[in-house]
Amino acid sequence: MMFNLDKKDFDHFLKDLLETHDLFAPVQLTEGVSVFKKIDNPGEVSLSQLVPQKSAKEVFFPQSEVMFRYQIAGNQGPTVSEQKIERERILLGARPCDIEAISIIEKVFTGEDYTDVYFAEKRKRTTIIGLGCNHPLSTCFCSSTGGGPFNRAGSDLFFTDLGDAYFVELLTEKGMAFRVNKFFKEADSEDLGLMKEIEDKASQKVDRTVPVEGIEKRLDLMVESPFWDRAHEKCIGCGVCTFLCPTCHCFDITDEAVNQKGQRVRNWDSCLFPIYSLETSGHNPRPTGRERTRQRLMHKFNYYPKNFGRVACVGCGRCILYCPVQFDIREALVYASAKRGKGRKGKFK
Amino acid sequence: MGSEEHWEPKILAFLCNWCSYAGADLAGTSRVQYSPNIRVIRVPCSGRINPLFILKALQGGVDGVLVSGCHPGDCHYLSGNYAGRRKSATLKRFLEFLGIEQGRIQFSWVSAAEGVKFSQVVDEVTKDIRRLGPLKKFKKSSAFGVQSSES
Amino acid sequence: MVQQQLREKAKELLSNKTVDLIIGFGEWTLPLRTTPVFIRTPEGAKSLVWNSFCENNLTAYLHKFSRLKVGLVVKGCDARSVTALSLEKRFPNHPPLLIGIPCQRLVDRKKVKKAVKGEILQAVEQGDLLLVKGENFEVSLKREDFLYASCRSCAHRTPHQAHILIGDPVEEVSLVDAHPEVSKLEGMSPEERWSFFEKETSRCIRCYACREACPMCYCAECFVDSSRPRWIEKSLSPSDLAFYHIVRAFHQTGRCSGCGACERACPMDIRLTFLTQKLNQEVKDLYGFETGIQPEAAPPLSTFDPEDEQEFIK
Amino acid sequence: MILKKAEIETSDRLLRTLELGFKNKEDEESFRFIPGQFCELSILGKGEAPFGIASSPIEKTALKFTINKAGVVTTALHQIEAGSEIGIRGPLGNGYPIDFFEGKNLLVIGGGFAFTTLRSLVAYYLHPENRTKVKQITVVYGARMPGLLLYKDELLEWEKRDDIKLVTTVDWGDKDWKGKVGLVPNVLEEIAPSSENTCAVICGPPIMIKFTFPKLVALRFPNERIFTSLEKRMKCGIGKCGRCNIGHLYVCKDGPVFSYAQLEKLPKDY
Repeated sequence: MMFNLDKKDFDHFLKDLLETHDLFAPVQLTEGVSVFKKIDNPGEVSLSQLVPQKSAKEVFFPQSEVMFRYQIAGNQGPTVSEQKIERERILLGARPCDIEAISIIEKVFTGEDYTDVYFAEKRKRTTIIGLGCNHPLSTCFCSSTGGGPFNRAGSDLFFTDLGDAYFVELLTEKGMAFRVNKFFKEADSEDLGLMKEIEDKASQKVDRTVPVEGIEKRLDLMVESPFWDRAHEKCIGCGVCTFLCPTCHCFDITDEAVNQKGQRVRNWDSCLFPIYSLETSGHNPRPTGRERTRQRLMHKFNYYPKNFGRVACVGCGRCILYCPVQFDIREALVYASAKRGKGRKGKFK
Repeated sequence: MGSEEHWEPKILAFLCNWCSYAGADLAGTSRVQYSPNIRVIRVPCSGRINPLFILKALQGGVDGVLVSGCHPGDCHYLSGNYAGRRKSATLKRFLEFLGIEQGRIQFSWVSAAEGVKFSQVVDEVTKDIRRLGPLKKFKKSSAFGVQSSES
Repeated sequence: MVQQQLREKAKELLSNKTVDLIIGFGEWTLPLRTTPVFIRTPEGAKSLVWNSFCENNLTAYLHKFSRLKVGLVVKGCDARSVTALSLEKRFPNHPPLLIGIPCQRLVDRKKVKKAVKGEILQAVEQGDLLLVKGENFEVSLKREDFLYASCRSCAHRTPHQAHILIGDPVEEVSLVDAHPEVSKLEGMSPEERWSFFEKETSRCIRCYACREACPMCYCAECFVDSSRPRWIEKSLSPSDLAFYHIVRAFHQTGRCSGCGACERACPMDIRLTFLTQKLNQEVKDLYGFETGIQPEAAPPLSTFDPEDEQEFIK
Repeated sequence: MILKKAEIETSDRLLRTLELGFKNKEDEESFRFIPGQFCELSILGKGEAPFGIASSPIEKTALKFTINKAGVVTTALHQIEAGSEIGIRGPLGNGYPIDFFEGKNLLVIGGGFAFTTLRSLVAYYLHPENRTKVKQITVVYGARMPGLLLYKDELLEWEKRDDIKLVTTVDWGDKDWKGKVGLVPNVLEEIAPSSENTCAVICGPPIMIKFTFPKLVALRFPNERIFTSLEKRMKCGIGKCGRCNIGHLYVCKDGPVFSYAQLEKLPKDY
């Protein structure tokens, strides 16, 4: 089902949503820096930055999340309270790459044997409104990883920016709940044509040549490759790429307590931090940048594919854009391929 | 702690074992009265103060910090208080630059013989901090401290 | 010119095995940027570049390559970091060979990005101008308007400590008297200063890029990672974020060369150099010390003078 | 769970065995595990950490864990008193492949305080009900010093039995020490157990595991019949939080017990 939402009505549309839902959308913190956050009024929403620093994973898997709180009173055992999600949620303005990434994390968090209730509950209660990318960046390579700037997979509703209006598609049952909305007008063929035109143009722009296909097999042969001795050299071991990555999902669990009150919190963690795998005995199974860089890349392109049948990278380009030393994941992939005589000729800096 | 109305400043005092702690002892044995707002932690030397101690105290809920050691030249370890003095000077200036009010962190030299000076220092510091009111900046907002980053 | 000389020198040093490895800057995939390169062969030297985008402080890599004889490409600030590290006895075996280049002050890529609409695909320097191209635009900007704040307040751009100096020394002046944000903050009330600081640090995501990019952050265990004692928690409470940034900066007292690598590394665009610049200023006021200028002077917090200022002590 | 009893095991006072009882009867009845599995024990305010179950499934009275005092949680577990409450999640992990062991000889190789789950395994097979499930049991157990050997009373009992061969070794003996002196891999080489129809199970510090593998291979143990229980830094215990993976496998969920055949194909991230 297709509609047209006039941009003049956009704020009112959001305002109505806020009545009934918790709304999450990109918010600009300062010029050039935005993140996904819960918003209180429509004016906060800022869709101008194509890839906000923090991805939409934060809506389902916040960087800091209280798992439960407790209080000990007298001799009684602790009373433990968990946080409940009160209202239905909407994620607005997430790009196809981020939405794809949510399904990647979902596979881990709702596995066959154990379900992560914190993630699963939020996922279940969230309607996703995707937004197509009219102007993909030169660092975008979603089309190489199986997605695209207008990939609708995972979106319940999908918006395309037509200039003065949004072209609205209802894609799933959750999305169909919006078919009666006073701000949605029937889309005409002109809208549809324009949308197609924008989609085609954007799709042509995205880099399709990053050699992702077959990478799992190639990396199988590269576990002890000298490539890793070089690849990690310039990595300074910060957590930018992993924290900003929409598919990275490692976390740490710690207790925070003051006297009789406390909470168990989980925080994002990064495989590039030495302390991540450091054992209490002092033994570190991944002692240097070599093993840690290998872990990061192998997890995305070898380990995850082995377990779930696709690469854990959606080509959003955040790790390229924000890396302090320009570690370029695309070039790492090119290098890994070129050595076996396929793809672009690679050299790795 | 108590409510805002009945607020009493809570001050953490790091006292060097050899001079200021003995000075505080003397104040006590001489029955010199001073404000009951300080909680004392005895340290080997004022040079032992790690800036983290002061920050942790402020974050954890005190309204002010006093660091007191031996007079210049009297350090049990010869130069601990000199080294500490540089750390103190830079930290104090830095925190004030960031907006922690002047007077929240104070320093004094109190010898083992200066029980009266100790009581005066404590009274002055308490008065200053009472005037500044409860520390709101930097303090963890509740025992829980953390909010979920999503909201 | 400088770039050509640099390549030749690097080639020579690698050919005659004076060094095992040269760490310098190279072109890579993004405009307005360079990337650290690690060169081991004389042929590799031709990938070295020198321009206003050589923003990393490569000194940070010396900890990683302590077993090799390293030739390091340094700007004035980077060389001063090396001096500061030498004072802390970080190079007992192989002190690095410094290939110094007097710095023309660097271009702030974030500032350039904000000045144009649309994605920048190409940027080249031409004299005092910066030619910036995107899909639908092409503009030339005045280089001087887009310099890093830390570079504008830098007076020591020539790496005098370098073993090899490429290019001519430049004059020892800064463009502004003090770091612009330090001056701005000094005019504010304590409340305004704290809220500025807290607003900046509230964006922190604790990726520790600022720490890792800094050559002076080499502690085996950073205080944030210590579990006993646990100084701060690992989550994003505003108080803990402020705590981290106070301590990270304060630990640089008398050690920071003012290179600005911390601020550039930050993905969340947090203003960080005003903190360390303020500390540098204090150390200069109080103890007449500037990092990396006097190669023999002890770091100010590792020494004392009985006559040090103590008016603040009761 | 409730701490029923706690005992210090070793002369350095760093190992303490906790005996835990369930608070609810239903939990006690539904808690089923096999040797080699582990649980996450938690103390509110301190955190959670994984520990191998040291008791065996046939000991119905209590769950046992032997805790090495090293970090925040373990220190807290050393300090708590009988009657205190402890949080528990488990059993987690795959445990030892007891079906695969059926009808074979068992060579158990342990080092230091990692002996806990091996103790669970041996105690399981020494129980009259299960003794016929495997044939010969040989145990090689090493520690740095005699005082650091765990479960000394039980070791004495095992020595008396004739259906189990026990070899103990220490790095530094004392005047009363009657066992062997030397590192576990070397002792293993010396006693050269037969690999015929035998499964080897190793648990110990990473360095010991690393040096024991080649010795077993030299003794003609096929890789498929060498098993080890690995330890890694863990948080969630259920394959979500990352960090404990070795290649595409998670030590918490797909392990902690792996065959050498499996490990050989994976990066040496352990």
